[in-house]
Amino acid sequence: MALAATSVKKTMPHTLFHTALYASLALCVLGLLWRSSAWFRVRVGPDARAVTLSQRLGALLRGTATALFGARVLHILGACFLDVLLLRRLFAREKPRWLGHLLILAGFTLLLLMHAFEALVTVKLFPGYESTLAPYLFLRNLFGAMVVAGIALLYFERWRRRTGLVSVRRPMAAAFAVLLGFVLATGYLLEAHKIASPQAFYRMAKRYSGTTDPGELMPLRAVWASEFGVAFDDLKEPFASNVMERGRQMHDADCAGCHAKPASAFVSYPVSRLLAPVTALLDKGRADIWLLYLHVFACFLGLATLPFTRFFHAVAVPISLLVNASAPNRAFSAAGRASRRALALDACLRCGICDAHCSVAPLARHLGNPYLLPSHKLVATGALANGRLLRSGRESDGFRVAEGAFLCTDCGRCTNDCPAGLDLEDLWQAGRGDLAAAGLPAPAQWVRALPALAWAEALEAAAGQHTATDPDASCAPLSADRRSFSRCVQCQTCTNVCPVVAQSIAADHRVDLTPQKVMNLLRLGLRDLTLGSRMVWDCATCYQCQENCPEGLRVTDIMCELRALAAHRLGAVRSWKAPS
Amino acid sequence: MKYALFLGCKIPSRLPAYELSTRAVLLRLGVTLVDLEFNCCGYPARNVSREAFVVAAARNLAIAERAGLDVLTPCTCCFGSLRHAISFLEEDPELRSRVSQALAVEGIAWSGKTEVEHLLPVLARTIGVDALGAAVRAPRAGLRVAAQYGCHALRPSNVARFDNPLAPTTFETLIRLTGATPVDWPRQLDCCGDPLHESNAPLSEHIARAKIADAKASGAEAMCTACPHCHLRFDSAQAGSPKPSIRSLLYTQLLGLAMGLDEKSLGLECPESPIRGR
Amino acid sequence: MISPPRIQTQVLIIGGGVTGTALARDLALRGVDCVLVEKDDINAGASGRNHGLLHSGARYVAGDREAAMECCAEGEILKRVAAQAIHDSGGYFVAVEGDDERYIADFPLYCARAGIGTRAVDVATARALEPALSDRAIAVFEVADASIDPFQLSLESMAQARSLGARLMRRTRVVGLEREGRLIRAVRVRSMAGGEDVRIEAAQVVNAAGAWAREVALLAGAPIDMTYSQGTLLVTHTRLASRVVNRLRRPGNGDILMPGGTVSLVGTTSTRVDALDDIHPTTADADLIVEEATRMLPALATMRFIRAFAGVRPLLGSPGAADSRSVSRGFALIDHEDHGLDNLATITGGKLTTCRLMAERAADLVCRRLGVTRPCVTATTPLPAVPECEWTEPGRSAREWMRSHASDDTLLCECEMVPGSTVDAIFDALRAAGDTPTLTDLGLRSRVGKGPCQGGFCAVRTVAHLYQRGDFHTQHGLAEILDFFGERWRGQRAILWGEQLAQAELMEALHCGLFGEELRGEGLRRAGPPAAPNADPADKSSP
Amino acid sequence: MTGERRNSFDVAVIGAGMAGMAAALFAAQRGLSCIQVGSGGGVLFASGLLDLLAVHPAAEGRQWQSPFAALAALAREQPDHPLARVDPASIRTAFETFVTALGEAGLAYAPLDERNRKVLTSIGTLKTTFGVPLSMVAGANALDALDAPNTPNTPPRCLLVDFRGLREFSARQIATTLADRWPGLCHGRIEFPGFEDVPELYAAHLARALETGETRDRTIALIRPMLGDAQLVGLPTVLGLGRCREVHAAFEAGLGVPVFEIPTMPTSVPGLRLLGALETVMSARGVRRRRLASVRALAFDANTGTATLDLDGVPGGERVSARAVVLATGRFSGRGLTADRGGVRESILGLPVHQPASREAWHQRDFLDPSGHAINRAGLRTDDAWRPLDMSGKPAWPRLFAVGSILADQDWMRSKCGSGLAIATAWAAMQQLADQLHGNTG
Repeated sequence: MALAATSVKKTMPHTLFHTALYASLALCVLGLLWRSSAWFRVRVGPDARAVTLSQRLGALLRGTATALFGARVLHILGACFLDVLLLRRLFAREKPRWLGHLLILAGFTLLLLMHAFEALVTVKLFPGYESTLAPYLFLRNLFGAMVVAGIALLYFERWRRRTGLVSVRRPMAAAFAVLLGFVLATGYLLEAHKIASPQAFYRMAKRYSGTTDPGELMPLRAVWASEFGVAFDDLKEPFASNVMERGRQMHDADCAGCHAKPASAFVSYPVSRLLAPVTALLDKGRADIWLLYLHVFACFLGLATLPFTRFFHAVAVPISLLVNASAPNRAFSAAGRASRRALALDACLRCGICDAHCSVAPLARHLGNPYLLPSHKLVATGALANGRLLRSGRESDGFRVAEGAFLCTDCGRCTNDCPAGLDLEDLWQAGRGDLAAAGLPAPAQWVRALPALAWAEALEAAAGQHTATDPDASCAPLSADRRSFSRCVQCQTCTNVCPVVAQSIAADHRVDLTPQKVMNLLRLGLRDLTLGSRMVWDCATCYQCQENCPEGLRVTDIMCELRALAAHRLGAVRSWKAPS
Repeated sequence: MKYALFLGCKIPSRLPAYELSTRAVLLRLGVTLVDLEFNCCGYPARNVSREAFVVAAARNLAIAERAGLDVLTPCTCCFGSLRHAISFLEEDPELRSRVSQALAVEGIAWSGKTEVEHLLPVLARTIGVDALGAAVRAPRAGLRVAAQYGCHALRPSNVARFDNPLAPTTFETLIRLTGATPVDWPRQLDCCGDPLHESNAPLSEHIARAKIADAKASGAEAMCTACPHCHLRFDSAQAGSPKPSIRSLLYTQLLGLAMGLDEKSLGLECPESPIRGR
Repeated sequence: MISPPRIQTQVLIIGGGVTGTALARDLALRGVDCVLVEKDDINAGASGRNHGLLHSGARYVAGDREAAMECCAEGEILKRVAAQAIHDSGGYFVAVEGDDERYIADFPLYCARAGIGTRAVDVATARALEPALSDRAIAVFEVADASIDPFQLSLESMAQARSLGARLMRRTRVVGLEREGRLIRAVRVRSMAGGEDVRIEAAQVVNAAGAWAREVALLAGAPIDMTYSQGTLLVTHTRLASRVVNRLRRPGNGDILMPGGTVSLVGTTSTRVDALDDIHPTTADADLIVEEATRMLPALATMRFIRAFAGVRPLLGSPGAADSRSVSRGFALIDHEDHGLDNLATITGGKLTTCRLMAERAADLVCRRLGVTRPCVTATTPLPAVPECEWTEPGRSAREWMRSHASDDTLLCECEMVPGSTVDAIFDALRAAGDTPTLTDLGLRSRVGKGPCQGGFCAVRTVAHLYQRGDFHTQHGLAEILDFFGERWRGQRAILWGEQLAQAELMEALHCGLFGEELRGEGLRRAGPPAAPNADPADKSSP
Repeated sequence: MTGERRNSFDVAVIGAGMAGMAAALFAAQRGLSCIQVGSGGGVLFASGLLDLLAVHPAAEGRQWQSPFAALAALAREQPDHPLARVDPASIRTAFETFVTALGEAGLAYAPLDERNRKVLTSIGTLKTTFGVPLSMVAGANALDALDAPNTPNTPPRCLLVDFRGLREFSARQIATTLADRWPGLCHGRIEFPGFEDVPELYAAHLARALETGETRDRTIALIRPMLGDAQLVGLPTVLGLGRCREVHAAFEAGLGVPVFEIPTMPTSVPGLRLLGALETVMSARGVRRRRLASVRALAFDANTGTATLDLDGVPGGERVSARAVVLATGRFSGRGLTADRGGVRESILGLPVHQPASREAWHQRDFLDPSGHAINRAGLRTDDAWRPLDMSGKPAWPRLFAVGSILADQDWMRSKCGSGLAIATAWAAMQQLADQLHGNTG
């Protein structure tokens, strides 16, 4: 019964404690194994599909070996200290968030060591340690407070830096925060109750001074009432000085060895004062016991569920950071990259820093498509990789994910800003590969799956469905207005100056129309025939036609419009898999 | 002279040398560059929603406007997008009001005060050929380059207001200032093929190669570019091609060298490039 | 002396319009041998110069109930047997502010009495479905109007008739009737291509010459009371409405808008004319139509028009009748027996919608006279579709082109997207029938030259293509261009303002300014008829 | 460099057709600062041939060997014809200046002499014209030889070559159409190298392709076997765009016989060449271009003696001022004149337009009526100084000039005098304009 605070020894049946402890421990370990195994199972990107599990494990071993015995070992140690412990990347970007994380990290770790593992750690390091002695009373409260402050700060930051962008929903994160809060709360309450509890006093008195007779203990009680905050309901201050004097002698004889004044427990002590009125009640209900149970089992629960909550990033992020440090980016093999991508899916904190700085964030906001934002894109990429996205069968999701993936400009800001140091650009590239393989390639590609006429007929078949949302007026004002092409005199200058038509001389990249024919189809009222045409999608927007049109037609602007219109209308009529 | 520098997405991630050399050259010429948190110029959204495109572009303009600065961009594509957004906003009051609402969410607004300038005209006109000429210390005599304007710098001319789109001279003038010689090449005003790369890669390659071959046949030793898209397209089109390729050289690098700036500060790593001139 | 060449047949039909061709088909289906002579080409007259409206009959309910009921019945029949030539668009009758309230109120009653189905549509719904409708519309009724392609109808009728043995003589005019007692012994005809006259000896002669029926009858010394009413239509640059839109009032000027596939046709006018040569739309007609129709469809005020055309309605009745609109649009079958003739019949008047019925009645008479007992089957026998007769349908060519085309096929007419293969098909079909095809024939059988350029560009490409095929030699092709333009131009004069005037100016700059086609002296003289394709000695192409 | 934010000029030329370009060029030649508004689209419809005056009187369709003789006749019989109002010496100088400028911009013309030339057209007619591009002149020379009196020569053997897929050009058509006029014409068809799989060819794309040596050599190699005893070769206008001279020379060297181009149906290569050359001229002469802009409003201030132009089509709009304005907006396709059902009006200022009484009188019944359509003679009437007249018959503004096809009392399409009209009137008006400005400046 090495692990566990002394107080537990006194109150909890060993077997129960142990079974619970080992069960949750086992769950935790299994969970960790399962989660981390995903780093070798999950495949993001076409190249990842090419590598086998053994290759990836091999890459892991090789990587570790070179890391440990290679030249970069110092580099890695540095990363260990600066990146992992001091959260350097976060410090460089957002100081308040960094502080929040640091508080939680430090507070939690110290509580774990000093309090949870006291018998294992503290007692060994500090002979004569007693949880009820100064400064431990104070420190325990302090560490707890750090964690609470950290959480509060993070939530405050999130609120303060809200960007108007939807952020990824993270139910487990909240659940875990609640659990953590619960552990701390029960801890504080337990402590507070014990401070104020007469029953606790009597039990101690019985054990150490052998008597429980109130009269006999009167002086000691007086001292504990006035200086240790025990809430005796039968005593009233002030006490006579001689009584106090006596009491102090008894205290020094029996108690002082283990008990410092609790006022240094700057959280629990005030709480105990608040509890005073109801202490008797709590005593009757043996609050000391059930609070302890709650506290301990909450800890176990946390332990058991840790791999499945967001707290898992506490494991994944350091590993990710160390992996980054272990080798320069380009040095990773295909297998290595594959594992790294899978790891990245777990290591994302959903902190939203990337979203805030994303170059296409305004587009995401205006198009109402969160999948343009890195954090959402990462979730979708994961979902696509393990098949959830398309199993969900929600076509619209498929589109929006694809739209997000292909509107990304690869500006690399997200990768630069990621506190976990994830190589997101690599992830996006891989994700696009997966989308294409899943039948969700870039619009310019899926349009090619059918000839222009087939698209037109698909549109006619779906006529009525799209008319409601047909954005012609706002998104295609030119092609919807005959005045913008009625001046065309069929002179074909647009085609003569078009580099695309001029160069599309090989069958493999032939365009099916010419700019002039597109304008003419508009005149013929056959606009739908143009939406899926190669000419419209292969227009290089070089503006030669528009610059040279003798009649001042805005040919290129119309081409752009037609693509936008096509993306909208063909997207609506097309099943989420590319037609074949 | 003070501008908000609009780098766009391509330069920082794919062509840092352009940022380096632009900053280095303009610093030497006494131009102050301010960095604001801009977003994508909006170009990719043109094929999805005209309005979203304009909103994205207008947000950048509004941010510059809030800082009371004109925008200077070395990216021809971004230049075109931002200018286009302005013309759309000006021709379509409905669009304008919808965009204003979208911007109001962030408490910013577009009123049209901010000018959008491309690097080349700023060098040629605002700073002026005299100032540039004076700054040139080490002319790259004998170097023959093919000036690649980039479509969106020139066309449509009413939107770009850059130069005569059929017979431009700005770039040639700037090249002569460095002592280098601009060659006359038939396909100069053609597209580089970059916008097609996603939709029709073979065609895009074909277009790029045709231009490169043309420039080479016209005696150019380097493609002189002022747009990351053209620049990278030329490089990638030549990557792995058997024929001896001609490298693409950013104008800012050429100018920087002529001004005697060191190659490192211009992001020029390979010293044996033909750009040293004779 | 040698007697002129003779042709013998049971029935000679004079006139290759919708009635004549329908009659030829009707007779052929009854096993009667017939010859059809046409002085110009299929549907060259009013049959090809109307709005192609398959009347529900509602237009005539008030003034001419009989005609209305005929239309109603025939419309339904044609929709069954000639579906391929019909686009069942449905139609609206629309009244706008200021129109006669009484007529609006009575209209449904009139229709009910004539047994014509109508349904009142509320104005808002109608404008949602037809946004071009004026916001001043006050009443809308839906009727079963449809659009029909008269060219396809006649070409396919004639094609079937020929497959059953009927003979067609195009560009052949009647120059004389040899009368003997109560009979016409023979009819002398003369081909425009030259050559000597031909005597056609027929047991029965049917005069289906439409507006020219009076002249033909006069050759037989049989006077007919006929008046001519010219109707003009305008063709818009882009299509304005998907349905037929009629003005809800007594028939008047500019009160019909027809869907013409990719364009709209708007008309008509009704002007009394006395001479039949040189029928052409006038600027006054155009103005009248635009001003009237704009009240129903305001967009017409700014619309670009690409063409106008005029046809002559043959109306039976005394020239005395004041307003030619008041004359019945019903048809008349004249047996000429009181003119002392037993084997001549004249079928005229009527309308496109009733052409089948007119043919049936005429055929019945002829068969009675011939003692043929086979009944008419055209009301039930579907009209077989013939591929090379379908290229007149607007927009069809574009879709076909997008569906698929041979890798070496090219578009000759860009406006209407007519490819070389179509031109080849039409020319080859005509040659197969022993004809010598011309550019104008092509224009009648396809959409070539019917787009905004009105032949300015496509004629040049088409002629180059045909020279290359060997269809044209020496200066013949250029002469063809001139004829083609001449024909197109007749439809241009009246609507040349705004953008179409700019287009016409461009065309003149090209064909006069550059090609100097008006200077026939230099290198460009009319040549004889085109020779058949042959080997070309000057051809140096390496095989 | 254009685009500079300068906004006051000596001359504003409205219109960028032949007349506008000529006016801007002549203004720049005279050292006047000049801004020019207009797309230049009109030039794209040009054939590259510079007519001066070929037919007079139009109704008789009489064609003239010497344009200057024709001008003299015109001056006698139609003194109010714009061309008749410019003295022949100036016309010659104007043409020389114009052609020289084009030559500097890479578009070379054959030396101008006193006579008109004949050239083949793509449909097989012969066109009488004055200024012939170098790349087309060999054909004209051959036709001269054909017509030359007292030469017992057999007509020169000439091979006409076309390309499969170039829809508007059939060598066979030209050969057979002109068979009796020019015996010895033969024709051949080849696949354009590199475009074997392309169904529809566009002349400009071929022209561009021929500017690269490889395609050029392969094409020449395909033609050589067809040569036979041909003494010259005719091709559609595909011999390069900006590099026309170089490509043409390469073909003549490669085939060893004179080679000439036959103008194809506009819009095509000749128009693109001409526009390219003219824009180069404008750039080189420092003429500010506003290609895609149009003049929304034009106002004159009598006190300052300057005109203010408000431009549309430029984001944010633009306002420029000029001391003199040249109206070269052309006719209906140039949109200098606007016609609706009611009549014709001048598009910018609503100046009075001399026109037929009614629309019915605008056009003849026959499209190709030799005497031409009355509407073609409609247009602006000016005083002797080329200043358009207002309602009162006085110049609308002291320094507003009108040049080119917008002028009344001419039918350039029938008289074949389009370029002549443009260049000559631009020159004459610019002379007046310069005098006016200098007169003002002292």
